[in-house]
Amino acid sequence: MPVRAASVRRMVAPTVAVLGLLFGGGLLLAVLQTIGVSPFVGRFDVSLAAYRQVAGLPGLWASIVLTVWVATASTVLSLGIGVSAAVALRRLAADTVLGRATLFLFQANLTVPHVVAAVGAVWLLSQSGLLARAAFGLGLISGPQDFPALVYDRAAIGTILAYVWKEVPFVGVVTLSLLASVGDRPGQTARSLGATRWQAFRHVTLPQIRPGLIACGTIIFAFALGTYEVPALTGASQPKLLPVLAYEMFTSHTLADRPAAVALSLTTAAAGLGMILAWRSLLTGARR
Amino acid sequence: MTAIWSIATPVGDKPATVPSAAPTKRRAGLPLLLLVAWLVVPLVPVVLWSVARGWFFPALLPAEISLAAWARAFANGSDVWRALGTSVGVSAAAAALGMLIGVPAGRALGMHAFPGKRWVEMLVLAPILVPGLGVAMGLHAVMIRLGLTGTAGGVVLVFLVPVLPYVVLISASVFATHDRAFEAQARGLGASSWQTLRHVTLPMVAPGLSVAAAFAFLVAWSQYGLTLLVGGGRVITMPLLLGQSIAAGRNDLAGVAAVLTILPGLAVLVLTSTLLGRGGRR
Amino acid sequence: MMALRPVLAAVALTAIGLLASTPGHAAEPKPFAQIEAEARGGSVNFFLWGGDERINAFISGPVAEALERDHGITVNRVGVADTAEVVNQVLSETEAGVTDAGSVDLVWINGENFRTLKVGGLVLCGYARGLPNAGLVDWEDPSISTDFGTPVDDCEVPWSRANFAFGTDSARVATPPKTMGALIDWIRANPGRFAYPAPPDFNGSAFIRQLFIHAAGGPDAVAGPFDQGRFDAIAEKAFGLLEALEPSLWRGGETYPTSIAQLNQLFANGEVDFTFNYEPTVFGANVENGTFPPTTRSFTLDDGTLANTSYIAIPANARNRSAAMVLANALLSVDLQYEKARPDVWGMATVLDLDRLTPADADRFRAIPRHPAVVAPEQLADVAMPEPSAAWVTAIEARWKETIGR
Amino acid sequence: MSTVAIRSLTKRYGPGGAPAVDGFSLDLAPGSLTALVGPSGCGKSTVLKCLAGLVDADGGDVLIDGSSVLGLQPERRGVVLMGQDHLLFPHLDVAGNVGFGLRMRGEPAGNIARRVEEMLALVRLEGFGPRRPHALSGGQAQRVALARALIVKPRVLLLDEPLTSLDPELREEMRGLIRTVQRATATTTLFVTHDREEAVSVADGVALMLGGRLVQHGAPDAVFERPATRAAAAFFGASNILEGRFEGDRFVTAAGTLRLAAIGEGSATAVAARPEALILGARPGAENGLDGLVRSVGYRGTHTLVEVEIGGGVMLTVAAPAASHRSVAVGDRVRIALPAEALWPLSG
Repeated sequence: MPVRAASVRRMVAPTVAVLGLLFGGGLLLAVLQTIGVSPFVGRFDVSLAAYRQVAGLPGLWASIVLTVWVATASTVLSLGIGVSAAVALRRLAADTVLGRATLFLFQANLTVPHVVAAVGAVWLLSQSGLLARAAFGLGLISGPQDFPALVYDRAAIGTILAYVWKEVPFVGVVTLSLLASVGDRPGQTARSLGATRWQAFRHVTLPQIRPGLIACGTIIFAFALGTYEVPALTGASQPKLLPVLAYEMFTSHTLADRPAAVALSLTTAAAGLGMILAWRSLLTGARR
Repeated sequence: MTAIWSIATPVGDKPATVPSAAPTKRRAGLPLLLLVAWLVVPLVPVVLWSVARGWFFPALLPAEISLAAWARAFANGSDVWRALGTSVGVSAAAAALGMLIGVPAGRALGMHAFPGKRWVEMLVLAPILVPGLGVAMGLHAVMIRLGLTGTAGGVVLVFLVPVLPYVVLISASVFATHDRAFEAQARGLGASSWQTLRHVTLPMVAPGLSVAAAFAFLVAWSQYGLTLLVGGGRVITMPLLLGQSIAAGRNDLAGVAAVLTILPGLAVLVLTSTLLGRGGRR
Repeated sequence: MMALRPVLAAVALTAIGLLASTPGHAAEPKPFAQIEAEARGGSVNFFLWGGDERINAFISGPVAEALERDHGITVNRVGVADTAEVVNQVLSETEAGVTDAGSVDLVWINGENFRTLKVGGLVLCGYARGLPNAGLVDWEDPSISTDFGTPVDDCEVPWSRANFAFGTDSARVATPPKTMGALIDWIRANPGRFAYPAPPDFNGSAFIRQLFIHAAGGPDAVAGPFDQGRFDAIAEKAFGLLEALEPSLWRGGETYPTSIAQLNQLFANGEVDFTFNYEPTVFGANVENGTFPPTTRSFTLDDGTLANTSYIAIPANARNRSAAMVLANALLSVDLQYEKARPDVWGMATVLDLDRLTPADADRFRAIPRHPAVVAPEQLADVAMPEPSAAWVTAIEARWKETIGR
Repeated sequence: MSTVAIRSLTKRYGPGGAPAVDGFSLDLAPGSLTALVGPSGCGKSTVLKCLAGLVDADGGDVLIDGSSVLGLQPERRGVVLMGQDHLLFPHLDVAGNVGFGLRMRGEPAGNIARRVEEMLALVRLEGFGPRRPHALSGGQAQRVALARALIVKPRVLLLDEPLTSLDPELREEMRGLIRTVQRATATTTLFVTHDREEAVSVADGVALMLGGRLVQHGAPDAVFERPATRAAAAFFGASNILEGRFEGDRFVTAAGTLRLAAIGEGSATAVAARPEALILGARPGAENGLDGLVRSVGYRGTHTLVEVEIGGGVMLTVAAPAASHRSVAVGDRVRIALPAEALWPLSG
């Protein structure tokens, strides 16, 4: 049954059209807006003022550093914990209550929107949150001020933890499926050739699931770089994460801030993409 | 329950069930117990707040349990009813539209080689790698002009940007493992191309596609920034209602909104895995 | 930063210039009966800050019901996190060429947001004083005729009065400070027990103005149009004071709460000992709904607490102008003003001049009960001090961001 | 060169399940190649997994050079398992695969490279080091897997059906290679297979496993020609079984009395004979001659299988010379001879 090129074109055309118009078009309009071109109003005063405005934002560098820190830490921690959890889960017998509970929670957690994770993080981790109350009950602290500042803090620990809470199950489920496709036998073969459990994982299993994990980490990194609601609910007043900064500028009452807000979003996205590409080539380059 | 989302990653064809890996090591128990606790604990205050009244530091449990917030949520014409309706409607519409548009592309990517395939793949992957806020900001002016801002229709339209990649990628992986020999067999036995689709192809790919649909629904259900930007405050979904309750400083109402934001997703999960379970355990 | 400012100013001027070139928007004078007839069966999108459940319930409840019953008009309440977003929306719609089908029909507004709309020619004028219920308002009262120093000029309809007040837990702080100076001393003496939300939070911004006026030596020093020289002199003192205060604030001033809701949570859980609000009835409501401890009490400062009037305005590009006018008129009615003033509904003080009401109506307002956590209206009125003009407000916020919030 | 002693090894999967391995005992001489043979599902692979440490035994013990290894982690046992799938690591090239075990031990790179070359030479794959596993043929991949297993100088090499997935000609060649390499390295080896010809042709000793137990262990010809039980006889193709009773060196059956070269144990009630040991068309008066009726004739290329009914419903199968299918037809009366040396008493 040969498939004609025309029928394949018909199959992909709607997706290409919709993504091309909405995503590609949106991106193009965004870029135009940042350089002073508004085709719908007929304004063509090309300038880089928006980018200059972004470059001059007070506290911009602190925001950039914090955003990169949050995205990197969230990605690394999610991958580390998620992969370990998946490996532990695979080693556990199939029918234990604990194994089934973890698997269920992994999947259930995937359905929880990020905004709930952010709210849960605040209620759990703030200095008067549930953990602080437990610590007080145990006599570990004498008041909220003794509890470490885990949310609304300058290192954005609460933001990172909210992301990690959301992404660990994602990594876990992906890793389980990757491990299942590799199977147990390569690891066992390595063990019988004298590799320890860790060596077998490090040198045999991990290299085989690595491409999947890189994809997984890429998604988390890009997501943590561009999401508004989690840092908006868990972040400190200063410094703000870039998506929060961009959103606030976009909706401020001076319309003149808009091109700069868009420029900030685009620069973040471009820088993120650059980091992802660099990171990927570094990881794939380090493979041998 | 099998890991129904495992299909989301186009790797291998085996489901991510927990195998009886040998030898069984109980040492994995403690870390996993901690993991389970870590997964559950943040949801504890969420549920407690929904029935709490006057819950101040250092009380570990609410001094008073009150169903006032719940009563308010389920009162006639409450914000919660409206937001639930909006969320369900907008997410279902985005998922349905996404499936209609994305599944054929998934089939093409999963089963055929064609010129420009790499470009199509890149276009599909791009929205996952590029945060949507900038794109939505770019679209904003056009959408205002078309009268789409502040409308559910406009929100559904921009939701296609995050939804389509998942639909296309998941259905591509479904079709990639689908053996076309079965279709050839059916055609050889006298089935028309429509009959083949109806009686052979669809039943075989249905479980995978239902996962794609569930994923699409959940991706749309979780959106926040895009809804805020394009909905302009007039399209209030459950996540936004939760954000508003937090901004109003009403933790009890926020607790109710949070619980109601989680439940439909769980329902979709259970529904999907039950459906998949019925069609033979994967 | 220095090089940026002229660029910014130029961009802002270009944008505003473009918009201002559109001719002024005066409503055609029409008999109200005709407006009512046009509006019947229509709908109106009412945009207002959505951060208070009582406000949301009041609009979606009594207001919407009255409009539906009396005029067949559907009220769509649109809650926003910050009124600046509404201004932004009107601006961007107008820029995109939407001049008579805009999505905002009516907006709760005052201060710099109103000024932005008015300077841009984006607000409908010339109808407010002609509304049937406008006769119940004293339009000559300066606290009504100017909105943060911007003349109202028949471009918005007064709706509510608000007074800034502080709140504390009487179980923790038995005798709260009586003056701004005393409050500052208390903060120094009790490090870590005070916080204020970072601007652009509305209440946080008001607290900074409260302190700015204290540093200036009183409201008179910031009265009148904006003056850069005067501003710089006061700012040095005021922000020097705020900077010196930082180590004594919550978390040593390292970060600030990002919203009044966050400050309220800190207060409720005993992380800080004070909160404040531009709507003192919030203290009563929050005790009732369990957010604040029952021993919460609000108080004013003898050397003055800020007061303002807030308005409702119709953007020039509104689609449903007639329905918006009918709604504006209804919001000014004795019934809905009384409803709004009841503490179990919202508890927002009326803008009506009680002398212009029938004695029976006036008595209804006087007889409104007060929650023990809420400071008495007379007391609020006694110490009320006017807001500086919008340009001052903007400058104070901007300076805070440059010096403290970075 | 290590000795292996498996003592009453027991393993059941799941509580209450039937044991897969049931009190299995076996001794391997140092440097020997022992074939563990049996039908699929008899528990052979489980024995290997217990030895390699991939499953935990429920009972019994495994001693290598006299000390128990059951408590040791897999990598500490010196036991390498090589399976039917070569399981070469796809992310490593051939040299990386072969050198894997040495790298895990942290041997110096130069040392590893030298040893890898030696091992590749041993399996006749000189110069294959930089190739990727997916670029190898099935036989080449198996040879790499063998090199990878032997480079770590295991105390015991376990081969689990290593040749099953290969073509018949290749299988023959690989068998020879395994034998050569095993001899060259003198590695004590346990070779699991379900193919009886493979077992007897490759091994020093053959162990037959049925239903989780060891049934017979001995030299290949001994096991092949002198099965211990009916089941063993059936497995090794000694398909002619005659029931009767012993009277000294005489065995009395319904079809007649036969003389045996061996003497049956007291309780034995049957003898077995391989089809190829029987003689079709025996002269009258030849020893142990029986008359019968030809029931079927099947041409097999190298020989012709003739089924003869000798009365009382008893059937004997004779592997006759190939040409016989032209001279014998169904319904013919024939006489067959059962040489005394070909008859072997069964004990159970």
